[in-house]
Amino acid sequence: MALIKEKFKETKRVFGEWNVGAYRWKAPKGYLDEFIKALGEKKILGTLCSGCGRIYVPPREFCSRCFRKIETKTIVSNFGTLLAFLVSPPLTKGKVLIAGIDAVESGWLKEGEEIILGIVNFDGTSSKLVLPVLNVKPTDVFVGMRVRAVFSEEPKGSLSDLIGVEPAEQVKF
Amino acid sequence: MRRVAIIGCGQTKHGRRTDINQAEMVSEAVWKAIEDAGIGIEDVEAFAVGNMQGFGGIAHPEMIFSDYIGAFGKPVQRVATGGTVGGSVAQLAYYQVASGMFDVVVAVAWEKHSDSAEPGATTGLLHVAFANLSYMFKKGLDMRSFAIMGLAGAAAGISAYQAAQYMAKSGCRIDHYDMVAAKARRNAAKNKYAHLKWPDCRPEDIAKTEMLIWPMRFGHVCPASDGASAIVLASEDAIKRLKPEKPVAWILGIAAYADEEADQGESYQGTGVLDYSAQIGCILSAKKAYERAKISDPRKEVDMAEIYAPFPHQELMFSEKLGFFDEGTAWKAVEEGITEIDGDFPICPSGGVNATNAIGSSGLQRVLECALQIMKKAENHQVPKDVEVAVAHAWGGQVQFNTVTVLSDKPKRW
Amino acid sequence: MKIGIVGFYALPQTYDVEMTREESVFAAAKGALKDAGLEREDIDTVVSASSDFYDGRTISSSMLIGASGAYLKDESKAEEDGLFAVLYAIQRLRTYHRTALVVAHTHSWTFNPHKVSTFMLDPLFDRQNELLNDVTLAALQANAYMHSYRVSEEDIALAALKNLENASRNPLAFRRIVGITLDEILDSEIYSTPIRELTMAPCCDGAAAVVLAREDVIEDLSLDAVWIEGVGAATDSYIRDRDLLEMNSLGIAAKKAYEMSGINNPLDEIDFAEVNERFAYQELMIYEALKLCQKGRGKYLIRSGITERDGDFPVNISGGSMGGDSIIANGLYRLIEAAKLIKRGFGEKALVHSQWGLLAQKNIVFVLRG
Amino acid sequence: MLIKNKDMAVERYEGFPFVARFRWTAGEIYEVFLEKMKEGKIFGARCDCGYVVVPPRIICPRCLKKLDQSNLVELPQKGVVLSKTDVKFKMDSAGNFEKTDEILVAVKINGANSILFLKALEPVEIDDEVEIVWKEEKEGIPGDILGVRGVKK
Repeated sequence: MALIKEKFKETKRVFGEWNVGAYRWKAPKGYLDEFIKALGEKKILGTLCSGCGRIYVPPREFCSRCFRKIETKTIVSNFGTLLAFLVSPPLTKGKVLIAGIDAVESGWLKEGEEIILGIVNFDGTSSKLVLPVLNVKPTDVFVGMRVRAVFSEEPKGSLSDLIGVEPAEQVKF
Repeated sequence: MRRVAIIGCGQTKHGRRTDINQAEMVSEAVWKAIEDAGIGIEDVEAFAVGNMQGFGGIAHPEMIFSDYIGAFGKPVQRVATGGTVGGSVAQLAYYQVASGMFDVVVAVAWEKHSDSAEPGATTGLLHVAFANLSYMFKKGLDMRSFAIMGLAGAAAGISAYQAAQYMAKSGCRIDHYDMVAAKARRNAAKNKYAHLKWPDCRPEDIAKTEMLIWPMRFGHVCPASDGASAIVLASEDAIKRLKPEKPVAWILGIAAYADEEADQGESYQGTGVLDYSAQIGCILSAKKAYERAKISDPRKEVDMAEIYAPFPHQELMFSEKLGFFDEGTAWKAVEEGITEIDGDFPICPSGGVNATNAIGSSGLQRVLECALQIMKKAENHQVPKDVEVAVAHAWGGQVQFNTVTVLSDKPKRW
Repeated sequence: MKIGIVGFYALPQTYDVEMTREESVFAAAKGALKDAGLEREDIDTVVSASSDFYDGRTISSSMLIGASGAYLKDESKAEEDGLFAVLYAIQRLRTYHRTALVVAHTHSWTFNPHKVSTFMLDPLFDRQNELLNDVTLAALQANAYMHSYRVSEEDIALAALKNLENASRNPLAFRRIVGITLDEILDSEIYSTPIRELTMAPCCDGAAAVVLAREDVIEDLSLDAVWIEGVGAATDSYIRDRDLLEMNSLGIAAKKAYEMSGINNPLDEIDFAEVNERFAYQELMIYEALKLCQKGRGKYLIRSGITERDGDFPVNISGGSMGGDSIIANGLYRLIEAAKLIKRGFGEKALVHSQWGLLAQKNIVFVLRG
Repeated sequence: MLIKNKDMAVERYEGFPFVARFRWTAGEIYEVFLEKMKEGKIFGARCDCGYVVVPPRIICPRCLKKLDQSNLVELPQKGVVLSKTDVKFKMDSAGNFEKTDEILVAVKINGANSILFLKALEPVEIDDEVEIVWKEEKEGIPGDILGVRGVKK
């Protein structure tokens, strides 16, 4: 017996919309610009809460734990640990649709590419970032792996200047 | 603080309901609950409602169908907490009665995903991060990075990271996720209201489905269902007045602690949550709910649980945070069949959220299903063992909200 | 078991405020705690109020847990006017909790709230009519009311004038026009007859918070409190199946609040009121639904000056919604203005009202005592 | 009190272009209403308590009894203006006000209890008798009703 697909009478529909793109918002001035400028200099910027010493990356304006505003900005290590990872199957056309556009056909993702998404905690920070794990085969990736940030050689002043992480020297014993 | 019990349950058939509109769907659940409670609409003094309005594209829909559910002249209070909304609505209704403000209230929560033109729950979930994404594009996020982010999918995304982190910590294998998904499909086949039914689904059937992004298969993903769940809550003296003889499900204790958003802060700020599967909110909610319900050893004193697990790893992860299994060992219980419908500790005998997910309804449905088991009204998916204490859990927000509700067949346990 | 307001803080209402959503909510929550002389750890439960369609974010509270002080607290979020969050906080205080923080906000700059009102229409029929929104619906109700009870545009403009004059003295108000005249109001731009720019509330950015506590905590910590004597809330039918001339749910809500606080004749036993009149004509109908006067005679209450700031029953000394409508936070601005006036000894008992939904489909009424 | 320091300004940003589309399910009884509109007819539902709700629905607004297709009744094309307003501003999909000069009325169709909010195609006054004006090619959608116009006495 397979999955049972129950059908219901298809009645008429009335159409409408919600212009979500017409909304606008506000961000703390300078927070992300300084983060991106640091990426251009191959550095990672975070904010340090003077109450509990936690460092948030990307920079955060309020520490929920101390219920206070965070005043200090600090550069953190480019090295970190892989907390966990996900591996995509070899990518083919029709597999990844982004807003209706085929990500492989449009060249954003390469045919047959296996992307590893790593959950990375940079040393000394209380945050994690989800970044591609580069220059390693999926079979060689493991939880707890030491990794190092990989920056773009020609930074364009964008979030994508932090390309991902790659394996750092592992303990050999 | 007065004692409160569920005296009536009503829900619609969950599925792609292209035959009824949102007002009809919600009123069907409400009237079924009132009928099941054996009372009249005039006995109902207030309503607790909630859904994720962005999914169905209607703002405050309960205002449009206030007459469909007999709300004229009565207070209608609305809460909205993401995927947890059903659990939050049930807890609002509990507070409405326990505070002594009302004697009889109806709690209803629902979702109509098929009214959105985008597939499944994309609109609502995309819209959680839409503002952040807009900002990231403004800050030069290129399409390759955006495509990579989208690999895991809007909903599955964060849950896929969570599945990977739980696996990294507990040492379980992807086959255990297949076992939980198969159990959900099998149990759902016994539940006439459930959506995805696969009578004798085996883990191997799930293992054959396409790998979306390791460790998440297509067979692990929950459906986007249309559906509504409603329960009638009454105070102890109202129960004496209205229905002294029929079985009821007493609510012994509830709690809902919130953690910091686990993925991204506002405008792509960082957050202090290192591990999506840590779920501190669930641990605190369980501890406080058990304290209020006078339960000291959940594994011994609780008989079954309905856990909010749109994805199989979440049933394992949350059953540990709720104190039913030691940290990182829930997958062993699945192997031994402990959590089967006829096992020692049944989890999600209804098929759970993995088989049926109308996001607004799911949280309330967990409380409703526990009540059905306690009142022995779960028909084909009634668990064989005697259920005296059941725990209903709901989860949502940006992987950060948890509601825990402890129900029992007796007003108090001490 | 009585509940008291022990602290409050409201940000000045503005438009396109130079603060992020998080900064506004943080300032309101922090301010209310400071006013109460309490710290975050003294708070047992937090109930926030926001709405996904106004904030442009699904699960609009998920990224405000830190700013609202709700981190690792037993909390929830009401998705309607902040006074409904206060009602929910009271229900929580009468069950498990001893102290509660309620914080509400809306930044109208994010998206035109009048457009959000069209999302509340029945999508199968009413939403297909591009002329229908909260302003044009109010215009239809105003014309029906004026026609049935021979109320003139001037009667309505006088109600707006009273509130606009009061607003010009209120540092927290958004629209403060010093020396506003009746003619200025009667000549202001028409949105939909008879609704004009100066006879409808201007949407604005706002954030406000209150701290509530049980009477035993108030005594133990000897806190200064404004007491909540009674509360009533009710819902009306949807706009298509309603009598346009009646504010049914307000009448029912007021009756409940009066019964709970032992009030038989509101005009005599209550000293002043803060009401949410989204449209100036509604203030007249609100008087009638609150049983301050007979049906259709609201205009006489206005013309007699009884509800002026120096009258026997001042209404909206703060300027009310004519001074600014911060949507979800509107109710808390009304509550806080009333609490401030009581603490200044302006009056012993106050009535606070707010509304929600098309044509004030939902109403909530509080009775406060010093 | 926490005063925001003056230099702490904010950065404003807009949403990238995305319009969420919806296709609300009509349900069986409303589907009949739409099909009858295609034939230029207005249908309501009459409850045993006497309340006639339009458009028709499954619960009576007054006595909350269940209604179904057996309660459907065709309504006359005429009604009375309960209220009217000259609309000077409406809004586009993004919520920007745009000037207009149209008339909106609240109409009670003869024999019905519910109010319908429709456009008036010519100036009318409260208590005037009006009649429905239909589009030429009707598609079974609410837009088939162009509005109302005064009934010549």
